[in-house]
Amino acid sequence: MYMINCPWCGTRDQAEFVAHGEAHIARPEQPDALTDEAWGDYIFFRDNPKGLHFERWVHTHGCRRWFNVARNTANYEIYASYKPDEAKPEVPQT
Amino acid sequence: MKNKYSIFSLARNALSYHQKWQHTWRNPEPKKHYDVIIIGGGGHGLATAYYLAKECGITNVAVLEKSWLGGGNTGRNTTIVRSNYLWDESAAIYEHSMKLWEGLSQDLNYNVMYSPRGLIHVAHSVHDMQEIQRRGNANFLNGIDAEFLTPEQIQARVPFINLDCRYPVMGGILQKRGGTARHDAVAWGYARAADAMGVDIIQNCEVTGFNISDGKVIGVQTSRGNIGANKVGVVTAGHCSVLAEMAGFRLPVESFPLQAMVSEPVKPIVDCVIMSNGVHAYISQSDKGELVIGASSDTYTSYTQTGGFNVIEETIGAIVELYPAFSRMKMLRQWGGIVDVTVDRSPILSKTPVENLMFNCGWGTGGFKATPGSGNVFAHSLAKGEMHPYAAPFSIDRFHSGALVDEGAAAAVAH
Amino acid sequence: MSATRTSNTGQLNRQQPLSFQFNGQPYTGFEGDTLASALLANNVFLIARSFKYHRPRGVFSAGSEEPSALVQLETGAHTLPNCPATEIELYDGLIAHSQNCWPSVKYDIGAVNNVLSRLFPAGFYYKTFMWPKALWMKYEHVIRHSAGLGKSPTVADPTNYDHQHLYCDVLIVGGGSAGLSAALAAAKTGAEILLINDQAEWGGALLSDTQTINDAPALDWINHAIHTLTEMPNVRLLARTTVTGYYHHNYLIANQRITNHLGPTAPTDIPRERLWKVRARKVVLATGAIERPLVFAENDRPGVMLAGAVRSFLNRYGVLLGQNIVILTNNDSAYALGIDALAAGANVTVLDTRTDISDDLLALTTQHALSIQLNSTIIDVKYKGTIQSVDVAKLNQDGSDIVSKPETIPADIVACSGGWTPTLHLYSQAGGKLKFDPDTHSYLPDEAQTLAPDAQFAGSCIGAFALEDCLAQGHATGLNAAEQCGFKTDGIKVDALNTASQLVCNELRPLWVLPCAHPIGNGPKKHFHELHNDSTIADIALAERENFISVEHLKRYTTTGMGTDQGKTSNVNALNVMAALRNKPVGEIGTTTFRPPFTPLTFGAIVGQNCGDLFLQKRTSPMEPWHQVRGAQYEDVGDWKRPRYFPRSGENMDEAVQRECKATRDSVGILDATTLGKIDIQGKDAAKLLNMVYTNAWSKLGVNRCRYGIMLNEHGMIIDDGVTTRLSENHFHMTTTTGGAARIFNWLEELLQTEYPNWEVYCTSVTEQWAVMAINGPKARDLLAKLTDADLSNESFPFMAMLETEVAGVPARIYRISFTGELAFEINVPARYGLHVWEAVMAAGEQYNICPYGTETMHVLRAEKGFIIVGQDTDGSVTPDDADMNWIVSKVKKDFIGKRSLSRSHTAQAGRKQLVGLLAEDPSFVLPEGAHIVDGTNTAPPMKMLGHVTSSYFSPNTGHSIAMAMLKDGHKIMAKGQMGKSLYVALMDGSRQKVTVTGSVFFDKEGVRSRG
Amino acid sequence: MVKPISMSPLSSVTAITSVHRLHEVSSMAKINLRGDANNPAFAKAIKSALNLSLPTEANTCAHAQAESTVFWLGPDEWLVHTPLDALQKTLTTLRNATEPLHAAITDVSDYYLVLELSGPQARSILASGTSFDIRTASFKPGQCAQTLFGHASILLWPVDDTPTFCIQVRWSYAQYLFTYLSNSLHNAENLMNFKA
Ligand SMILES: Cc1cc2nc3c(=O)[nH]c(=O)nc-3n(C[C@H](O)[C@H](O)[C@H](O)COP(=O)(O)OP(=O)(O)OC[C@H]3O[C@@H](n4cnc5c(N)ncnc54)[C@H](O)[C@@H]3O)c2cc1C
Ligand SMILES: NC(=O)c1ccc[n+]([C@@H]2O[C@H](COP(=O)([O-])OP(=O)(O)OC[C@H]3O[C@@H](n4cnc5c(N)ncnc54)[C@H](O)[C@@H]3O)[C@@H](O)[C@H]2O)c1
Ligand SMILES: Cc1cc2nc3c(=O)[nH]c(=O)nc-3n(C[C@H](O)[C@H](O)[C@H](O)COP(=O)(O)O)c2cc1C
Ligand SMILES: [Zn+2]
Repeated sequence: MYMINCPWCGTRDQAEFVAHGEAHIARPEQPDALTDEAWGDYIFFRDNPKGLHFERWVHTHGCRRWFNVARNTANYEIYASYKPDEAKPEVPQT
Repeated sequence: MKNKYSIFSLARNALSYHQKWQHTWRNPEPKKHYDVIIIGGGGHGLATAYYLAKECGITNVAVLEKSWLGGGNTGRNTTIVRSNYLWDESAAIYEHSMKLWEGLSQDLNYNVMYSPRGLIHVAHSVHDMQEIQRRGNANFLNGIDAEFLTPEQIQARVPFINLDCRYPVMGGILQKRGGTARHDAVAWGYARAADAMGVDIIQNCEVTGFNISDGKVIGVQTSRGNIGANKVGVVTAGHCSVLAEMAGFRLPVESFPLQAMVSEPVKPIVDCVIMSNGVHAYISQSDKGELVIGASSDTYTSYTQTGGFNVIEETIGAIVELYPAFSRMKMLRQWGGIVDVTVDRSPILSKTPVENLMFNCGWGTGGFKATPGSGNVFAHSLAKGEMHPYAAPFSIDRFHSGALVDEGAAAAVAH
Repeated sequence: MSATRTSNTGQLNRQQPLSFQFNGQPYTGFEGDTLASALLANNVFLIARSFKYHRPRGVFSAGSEEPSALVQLETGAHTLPNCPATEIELYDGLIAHSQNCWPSVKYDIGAVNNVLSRLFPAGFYYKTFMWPKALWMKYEHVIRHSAGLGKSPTVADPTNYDHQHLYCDVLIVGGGSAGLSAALAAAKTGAEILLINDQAEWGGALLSDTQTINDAPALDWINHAIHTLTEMPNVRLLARTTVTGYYHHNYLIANQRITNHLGPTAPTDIPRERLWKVRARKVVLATGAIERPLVFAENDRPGVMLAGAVRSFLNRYGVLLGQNIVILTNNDSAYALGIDALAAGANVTVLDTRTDISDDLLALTTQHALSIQLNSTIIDVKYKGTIQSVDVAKLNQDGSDIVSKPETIPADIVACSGGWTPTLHLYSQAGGKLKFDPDTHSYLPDEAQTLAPDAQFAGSCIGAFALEDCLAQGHATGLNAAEQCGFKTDGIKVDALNTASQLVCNELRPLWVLPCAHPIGNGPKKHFHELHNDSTIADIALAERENFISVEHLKRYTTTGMGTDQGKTSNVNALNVMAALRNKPVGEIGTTTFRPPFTPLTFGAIVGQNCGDLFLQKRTSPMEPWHQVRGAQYEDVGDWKRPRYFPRSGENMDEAVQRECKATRDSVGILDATTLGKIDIQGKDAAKLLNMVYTNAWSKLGVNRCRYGIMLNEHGMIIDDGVTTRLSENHFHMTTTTGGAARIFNWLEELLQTEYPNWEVYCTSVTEQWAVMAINGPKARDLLAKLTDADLSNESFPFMAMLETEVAGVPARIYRISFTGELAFEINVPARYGLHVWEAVMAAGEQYNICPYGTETMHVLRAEKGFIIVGQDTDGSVTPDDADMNWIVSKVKKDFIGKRSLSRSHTAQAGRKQLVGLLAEDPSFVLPEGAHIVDGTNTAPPMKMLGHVTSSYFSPNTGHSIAMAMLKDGHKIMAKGQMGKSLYVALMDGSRQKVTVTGSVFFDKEGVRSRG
Repeated sequence: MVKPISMSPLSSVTAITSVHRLHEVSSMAKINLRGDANNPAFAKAIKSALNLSLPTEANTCAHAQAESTVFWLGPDEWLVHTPLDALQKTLTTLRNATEPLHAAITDVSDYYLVLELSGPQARSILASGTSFDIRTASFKPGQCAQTLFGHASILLWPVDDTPTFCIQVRWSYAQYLFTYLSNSLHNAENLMNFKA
């Protein structure tokens, strides 16, 4: 069970949050302009790194805000959480 | 040829205090080049090698395992075996697998303890009932055994079940040929049999990269040096995305922690496998006596082989809700695996953007049962350079064309 | 063998005798005894039968590491299998039984396994039972019945459990000398301290010792420490509490046994066990050390024990276990037992495997006249119901063989010590790496590990075996932990503590497996390194021989360390043996993975209160009291309990539903529709949001007008549907399915927060704000008119419009929408008035024979109209076109969620499975839902399936059965007819029902009734 | 016509002992308020309507006149508690004040119910179901927190040092929450009297 820092509410138990996969994927402006391949990549293909991962969480049982977390999937480190409109933070190289 | 295993060889060896048994598999040094390299020494990888040697006549094969063979999900799953899947494509490959299970101990000369003691899916809602009806009917028409049970029939089989739990039991579906098999024995049996036919099983050999030339794979880089190959099959389950990244592409897969646990060993009390999607509890009892219980996965990806205690709480909560008598039982050990989950909950058996490089992954939370079938069709696919008909529907292309085999959807949508 | 109660040792309350039963025999013990000590004091040494060979087994340890003396505690609903007798605090009336034996622990039929044991080496079952194939299930049956240990309870647990979350600054695990000392120091800084100890008494190993602190008995110091800590408001002490799991981010699970020690008569109005979920800023581990056994021939006999345990029984529990105690050791610590046992009046012989001992130790033995034999080992234990004697011989130079003729020494107890293993399970569970330390011959935290768990150590768990060091380390670590939490530590006074000199595990001879008259494993004598699962040194050798050399393979092949004790006394020896066989330093072969729990954890405690009524909330609507009185039968929809039908006396579901269906279409019916998800959407981009999430267009919807919509996921598949109403230009009220409520609401937020943060829209869930009742049927308007002054005429309140008014004196919104095809009104009122208005409607409806109906009737009525239910007629693989709903997909909108996926090559293909209506040839036959459609090609499986029945009912309003189905190329067939081809629904009894494909609207095809 | 009767699932349940009280508190009207706190016009509008500055610090609440309280729920979301009879007036005032700003004002009076828990073991009773850190030092009157209790999302705030807490929960979870808390209440009391 992680302790997760909601950028708004502060640090809370993981029980209050739900994870939602890779962050920083913008929905294409013009889906119709994409090939099947490009569209399929957008909806289904994901980074699934062993190590540093930027992913989305939502504070479901708190402020209900979505935010991003930089986490290491190979251990239990959480480097940072940040708001959706913020850029990826600098994190230690692993 | 190795010692053949039987009651006679056991008795004979007993006389010499078992001093004469041979290695179950060798510890070969990697050769410079193989016809086929299989990456991943789990059940699927080992089975692939075995069938390559046995059915395709290709014995210049290496299985490269980064750690100890069978230590991935093969060594940490709840060992449930069944073939009663909904879609024709799934039913075909899982039933192919089931047929192989039925003769596997004899085929491998290794007792994998495949135990068709019956598997019951319990339905807790109108929606569950519709789901099992549809699936059971489909199984029947596909020639797969299916039997519907009333709550009373379930109670007769599982006397201590609480039919009147939070989601009252409305019925169930039984696959009599479903059951369990001994996970470790599956890995060891395939390894032994493959090794006997000349396959090199190389443990502690981690693949760290691919050698690709002109879009064709020509070998792999490993912690024990470069090894050349004509063809490479990647069967690394939870780590498939890591390997794909090495080869320069992505997969429609995410790796989640999935946990399981065992109770202390007790005398026989659960004589079949009982699965409940409604309250989310899966339980069976091993031959050693532990209750083997499967949990659900966490919502975040992880490669740590552990998961959150909250998931354990939910799982045991469901077990106690459904079997109140187990409240005084104790959890002996909990652990986790890394499951490679696709969007449609169906596997990927596929060619890739790199020529001669095929992937077999995405089995997620349910691929143990597929071990023989998956290995078998993947071996044929590698040998031929074309996907076996049972494998063809599971190509990566489906995520672009939309031809999903959506085993997850039926249960996952709104009421 | 004869154990005796001492008169002057132990911390028992001899004023309080307790009677108990073991295997039906009555015995007595004292308050302060464990079941193990009380049995031993009564000379009961044979406690259990072993797992595989059914060998007689007794008590091996005095603590939670016990591998062997497992009993079935109590009977019936209170029974608990596999309880270590060493952990059971004795209480009056206790009843326990031996396990894994029949007919009795003395005469156990299963013991034939021992005779045949040569046939059962590790992994024997993998090599046999394969022929004849058909017999495996029979063999397996036998294997299953001889395996297992205790028996599971078979009736519900009469006790209860609960949870407590706790945050603290410093958690100290272990209440021995190191833990207490750490707590005393850390507490003084003002930090919030949680000190946890798994035993009832504080003091740990000190309780079994004769040590002094500041020249007074150590017990005085313990009492003083506990007294001091209890008085401090910033300290919480939890005894009888085991930290079972150490998870990441300093999350620890601890299980407190509140009433276990009282047995079945404990009060039932408090939890039997309580699970603590602790978040600690800093964790101090002071978990002590576990004595490591020596492995010698026949070392599993009842009466062979750990030396520290024998000492513990003497000094703590007042039992001198035998008259002739033979101690076998490879280090100094076991001599303390020798001295204490001599003083208590036993004959003691120390067999030391070392060739040499220190002068100090030698002087001490002379001083106490302790008889010792150096360079010696036991090569056999003679056992006839009790230990009779041991055979002793001299070792060769490297200890691998014996060099002398055996000498027989009378013995009734054999106490062995192979040194001590620091208890680092918790640390390892949390991801801490261990490294073999050649100085202490034990595994210690690997200091080179980066990102190690945030824990610190004190005492013997980090290899400090002298009391003096434990106290000093505790103090330093406690302060350090508090300081790291930000508390000031300067000026905190150190109480100077002095301790007497002590025999600790010094100068150990690294030899744990001792030879016997024949090569180990190659003769009749067994060397058990693992008592729980009956695993022997020969098994390890076999594993090595067969190439199961990875420690993980070794574990799984021999089942070493997989028992209830998880190998606390055996793992290190097993690793050592494997290392030796492989000619590798033990540090190089690694350890197996440590996993929670530290000791087995009760399921009930894991669950706490979250079962029964509290397993999952049962959500109900404000009208629930009415439904209950009317005997509603319920359907679970998500976590809601919805009335499924309202049977009149004697009616079954079918009858009730047929009646409800008729009554509604004939006059008027009422449905509680509160559970539908409701979302209030406001902002100038509200319509834009709807345009994005629905397939149809929303910009032009008039104010107070309603529209039906379906939602797709990005894969193009239908995920939800509902009616949304425009309340004002920038204000909408959306409804979703019951099951979709939370999901859709969260999804809208997701889109707004992550994709379209600049859109000006706010969504607020209002599901429970509104109680909703849908009145349906030709008399609906007449009925409603009795309760409101509003103009309900078709002109001023047309179909698909909304009206804000009062109903039964309550402000209400009425939506004129219909899921039945009838004239219908959905009345929404604030939840608090739901019951009031419902009752008012029922009263007003009496004159129209108003009929309350549930979800089942709703399903039939909508099927008569061919309306889909998302999740029943669709399954996540159905596009709008598949569902014959192209009419609702905007052709002009540039984009909406899921749109792009509809044109993917496979999704756009012709001939997909599509929604149709089906009529059975026999109009009275209701096709089973879930049955599949086949053509006539094959008459028996395997049969090619063309689709399946999604919804199927007997429709009372059409007078025949109706069905909806997904059918391959269904729309073409619907349009062009079956063109002479017969279609069937295949049934599982092997028969088939011929069917005709039709449109999916069966009733009021023109759709006039809802608009009337 | 009969006067409308108002009901809640907690209308008829309480757990009251000599030292602890758990009961529904007389229902306040509740208004969900959304808007951009960084927009001075919005802040000003709210200030004029409610006569207070919106709490912009996370996990805090502010009191206005006439027993009204405003709870911080998120960076652009608040909850206003106001006496029932002031509901319509407050809704109208808020709507008028925020027009034409981007804001949303939604009546959620019946969406939630509020339980009050009071007595010496109140913290431990709460700790039976929530992972939120409710230690005295960190959680005082003037603060509030949205968190999870068992399976129920709640809004929790300390009222006084008895200690007393209020717990707001969705209507359909109220029965569940009440049962859970009253079980815990009885456990806590019985444990107080239990000497091992
Ligand atoms: C807790 C749990 C319960 C489950 N329960 C069931 C069940 O009841 N029934 C069922 O059918 N399925 C179940 N499954 C799923 C099932 O275990 C898996 O689908 C199946 O075992 C996968 O087998 P595999 O051989 O593909 O993968 P694995 O056994 O995981 O083998 C992959 C191997 O690849 C190796 N590897 C990874 N990277 C590299 C590299 N770079 N170089 C070399 N080697 C590498 C790994 O070390 C590993 O040994 C469960 C899974 C889990 C985790
Ligand atoms: N003679 C020797 O060689 C030798 C060897 C080892 C220890 N000792 C003696 O033992 C004592 C060591 O003191 P110490 O404080 O390090 O250890 P300890 O054994 O005295 O105390 C450890 C305590 O931690 C508890 N504990 C262990 N795991 C736990 C868990 N998961 N949850 C809750 N409680 C748990 C144990 O029950 C025990 O009470 C000293 O007196 C030392 O001299 C002597
Ligand atoms: C079907 C099955 C049964 C198991 N039974 C036991 C058992 O009886 N005792 C035990 O200690 N572990 C048991 N385990 C768990 C293993 O010890 C181990 O935790 C698991 O294989 C994962 O490996 P790891 O913990 O080394 O990562 C079992 C595992 C499986 C898959
Ligand atoms: Zn938050």
